[in-house]
Amino acid sequence: MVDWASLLQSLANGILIAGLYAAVTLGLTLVLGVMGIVNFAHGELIMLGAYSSFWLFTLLGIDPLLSLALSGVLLFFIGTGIYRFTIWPIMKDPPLNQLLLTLGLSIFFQNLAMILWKTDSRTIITSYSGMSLDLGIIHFGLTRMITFLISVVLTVLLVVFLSKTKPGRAMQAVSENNTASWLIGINVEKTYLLAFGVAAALAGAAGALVSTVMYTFPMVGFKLSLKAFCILVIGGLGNIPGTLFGSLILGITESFVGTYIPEGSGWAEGISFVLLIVILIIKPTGLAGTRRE
Amino acid sequence: MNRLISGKSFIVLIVLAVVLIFFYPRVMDSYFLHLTIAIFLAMILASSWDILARTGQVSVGQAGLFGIGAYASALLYQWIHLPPVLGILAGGILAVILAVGIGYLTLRLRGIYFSITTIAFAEALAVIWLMIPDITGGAMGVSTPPLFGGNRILAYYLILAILALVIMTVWLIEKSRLNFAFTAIRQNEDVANVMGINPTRYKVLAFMISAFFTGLAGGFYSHYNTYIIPYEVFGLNVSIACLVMPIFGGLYTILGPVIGTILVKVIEEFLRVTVPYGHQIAYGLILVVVVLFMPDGLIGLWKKRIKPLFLKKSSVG
Amino acid sequence: MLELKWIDVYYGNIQALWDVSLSVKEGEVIVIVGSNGAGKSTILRTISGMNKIKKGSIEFGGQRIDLLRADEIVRLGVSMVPEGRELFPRLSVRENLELGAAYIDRAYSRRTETLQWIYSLFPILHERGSQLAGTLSGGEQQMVAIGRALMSRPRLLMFDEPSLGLAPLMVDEVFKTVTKVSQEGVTILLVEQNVRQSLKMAHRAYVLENGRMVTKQSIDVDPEKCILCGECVEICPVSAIDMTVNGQPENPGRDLGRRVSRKSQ
Amino acid sequence: MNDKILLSVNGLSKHFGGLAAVQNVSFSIRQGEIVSLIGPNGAGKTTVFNLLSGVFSPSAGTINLDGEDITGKRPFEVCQKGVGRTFQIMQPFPQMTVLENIITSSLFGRVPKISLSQAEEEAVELCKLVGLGDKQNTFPRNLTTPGQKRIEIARALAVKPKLLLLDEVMSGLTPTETIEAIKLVRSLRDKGTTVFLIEHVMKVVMGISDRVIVVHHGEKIAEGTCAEVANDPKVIKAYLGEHAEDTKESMC
Repeated sequence: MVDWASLLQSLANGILIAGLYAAVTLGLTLVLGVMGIVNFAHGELIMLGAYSSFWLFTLLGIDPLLSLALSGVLLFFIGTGIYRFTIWPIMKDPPLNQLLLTLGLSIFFQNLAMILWKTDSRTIITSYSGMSLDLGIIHFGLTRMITFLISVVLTVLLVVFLSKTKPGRAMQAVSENNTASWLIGINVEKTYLLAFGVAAALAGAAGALVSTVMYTFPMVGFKLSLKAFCILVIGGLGNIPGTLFGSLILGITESFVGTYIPEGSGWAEGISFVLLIVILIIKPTGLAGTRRE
Repeated sequence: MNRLISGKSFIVLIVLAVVLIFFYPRVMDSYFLHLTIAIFLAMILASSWDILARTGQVSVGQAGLFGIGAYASALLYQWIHLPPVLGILAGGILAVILAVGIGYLTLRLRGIYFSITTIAFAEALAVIWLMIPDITGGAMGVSTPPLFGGNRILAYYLILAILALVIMTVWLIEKSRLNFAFTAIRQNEDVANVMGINPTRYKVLAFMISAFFTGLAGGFYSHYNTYIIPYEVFGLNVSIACLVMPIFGGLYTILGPVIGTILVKVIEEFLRVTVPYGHQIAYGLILVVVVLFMPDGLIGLWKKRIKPLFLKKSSVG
Repeated sequence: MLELKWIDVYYGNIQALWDVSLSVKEGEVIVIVGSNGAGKSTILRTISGMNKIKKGSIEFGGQRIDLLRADEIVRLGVSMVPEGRELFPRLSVRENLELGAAYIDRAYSRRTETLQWIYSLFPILHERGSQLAGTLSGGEQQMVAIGRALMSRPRLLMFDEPSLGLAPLMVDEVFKTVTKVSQEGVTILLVEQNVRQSLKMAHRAYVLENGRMVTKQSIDVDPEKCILCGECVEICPVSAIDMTVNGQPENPGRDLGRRVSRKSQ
Repeated sequence: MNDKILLSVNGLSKHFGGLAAVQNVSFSIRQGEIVSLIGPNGAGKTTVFNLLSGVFSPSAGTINLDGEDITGKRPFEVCQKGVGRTFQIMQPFPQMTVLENIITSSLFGRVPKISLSQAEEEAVELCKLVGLGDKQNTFPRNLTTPGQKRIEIARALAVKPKLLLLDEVMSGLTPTETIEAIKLVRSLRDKGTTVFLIEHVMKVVMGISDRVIVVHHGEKIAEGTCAEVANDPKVIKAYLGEHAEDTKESMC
């Protein structure tokens, strides 16, 4: 016998968390799509976003859902700085150098966060933290619902930016064909800078969302970036619809595992790895095929 | 790819061996002996990571193999009281078996996807270990009997022997046809393939060798430390340490990983006493600096910048 | 209009061009011929800013351009139709064309007018306007590539092997287009292996071999007869001709130079 | 030359996405022949080589080498069966010396059981054969284009191939070097290696090939001796478009 209420509930939970995952992954997708780099430090940018939101709330009392924009702006500048001083010099290097560099940045920021803020897990408790919405048989935490909606808004904004604005179109052009982009008068290097900045800003905003629904601690970005890699691989690397699809698959699977398997919430943490490994094994060529040179 | 070992370096080797075997453990106090053992352990990890790197594959999940080695010997002792030395060996063998499986599945992938899969692999093992505490001991970890009843000097000899074995293996690889296969695959896999080299086979072989020594190191660690927890042995820190040390020292050389390890460990030891958290920040910085400014590591820096200075001086004077 | 003086170009550590000089005057059609791997494409890539020079200088309209970025050079009015076309395969034909003008201010303001002009040159592109560029045939893709370059309203248009991989009829079509574009007042620099046909429309030609100019000056072109050997089907590198004609000359370049000067007397 | 068929290719096709790069190509090569594959730029010649050496697996058709079906075999297997090839864009291993580049090939080629010292001896011999005797210990980046082509040829020879695939090894050579290269190819054939080459330099093609195969748009349009092919109207059209008449006799 199927318990429809619990099925629907866990489906809904999965979709809500998928929204957050999508927000977490979008920046990674953008950087991979436009620059061809898998940014291992993306998680740490999210972590910095989460901390900035936490401190803005704790010290100045700014609501995380408002400080989202501030975190985004802050991370935009951090991101462009990182690009200009570390990634720009090695853009033409082989991919393994880029991997090692971003991995180095990731380790650096993780440990910097530990030095600055210790390894404590921190939470934000707002006036609406405990509230929930009831829709007949299923119900949601209000915070989760809001983070989901904001994630949707972020995604829509990104899509509009990419398709309707000049710099956004330039990013699309660069991701399709780097050589041709130079030839039609796009400053590809500036586009890279902007793409990395926008991705970092998205990470900052996603970090602010993370700070409201999860613990904030130095390794939070690393844990999330592993999930993001998984989503990236499910979604076929570097495109937005794929990212949304991958987020849904991961979110819903995690939610079902959490509901239906004994001690499922623990196992759910491992689902992303299993999915990642399985998909890489099933279609290694399909993945490689989607990347340009 | 140098030829035979020269007479001069042979003498240096003999002297080094005598010092390390007879002299060193007797003069050093307990703290330094402990530190030396830790450094040797790290050297094993660094050198065995470098073996895989010679095929152009960057593993970011050596912790998975290290942890398997550690837990294999710890659990085998708990279950059947397997003597620690055999347990360590079992750890190495299990790591190899795991590497064969993972290797055949993922080494067809190129570069970055292999790296991502290895991280996922190590993290997945950590999740599994936490979730089946009945078998693994869970988050509380497992304690193991001390190696040789806690005799540090004997432990020192054991790790020295394993290290010697690793270095010798690397040396043999450098002298054999394997070196040509590994190097060819690293420099251009497609061309290597057309020249009759089966890339997957040699990559898996390199991964197996690498896994064996990493597993041995894990087994040694579990008995030497007498206590292991999943968070530590499967942790990202181990994986990162494995790759930072050889990259810092200089890749694809015998000396590179050794020198890199010594320096990284000294820096880490210094930071350990000065900052309470986050002393691995040095690892991150080293990676960034190496990639940006010294792509061939310390060895490359020595050969390109420092050695010519001396040569110039002597030729002028 | 365009002047290259003694340029050296390297790919990493490997030198690709040695002391290459050439000049293009307003309104001319200039061809660079040479065998595969002679460095023809490298010259075009270098002019358009994709490769940097180690030595020498490049001037366009009296201004040094060798230190500019590729996008700045396009804005000055130097466009290239690259080898292999390099379209945006997942965008439509129209989007590809529009992108050609989107990032160049002086072209953007005239984009509708230019688009009409291109559609009149290539009516088929009008029909295929909403089709994805990646799904077109080779010849149609080549037209999109030319059209996209024209959208930037170039003063100098460079073609990198436009006939590559096209059917003969299509090749004719492409060369006719090049002539048409030239008649519209655009100066043209062309790189080709299809010597015979490209020489037919060229005013002058340069011969490149192993990264060096075979002759210091350009050679004049007799449209009726391929001056290089008068009998070959594709480009016969000078080496091959001399080998059979003259046995083993010690310096093929000099030999060709002699023949060229004889021709022009 | 004898009548034993070394390579036979039947109905070979390769599609990339919707585009057919090679379409229904069939031909065979006898042991000891020198055969040229020609065609306009982009006709699919290199794709044919990539199919023969296992770099691509064919969408349809079979490839048979010395009585063995090698269709769809991976490149290292094809190599071990006896196919050696060069690359049009030279791809030496950049961090190995010239000699090491060639040793690598000797070690893992068709007869992979040889020892390191044997491989080294062979490589030294090959270096001399292709004229790199004095450049053994330099790195490929210090060589000129023709020098790097020599590495390519030596590496392809080092696998001791039954069938040698040469992809435009003569373009960009000086006349003296071209003559040397032609002599080299002839001497290889005399030693029993069958040679299949892609060439642009028409004089070279006509000078050394026993037979010529012409491809255009991925399809074989002609096959035969030099003279036969040169007078084939389809070939002339493929090369010259509509303005073909005046050059009909010039090919040979």
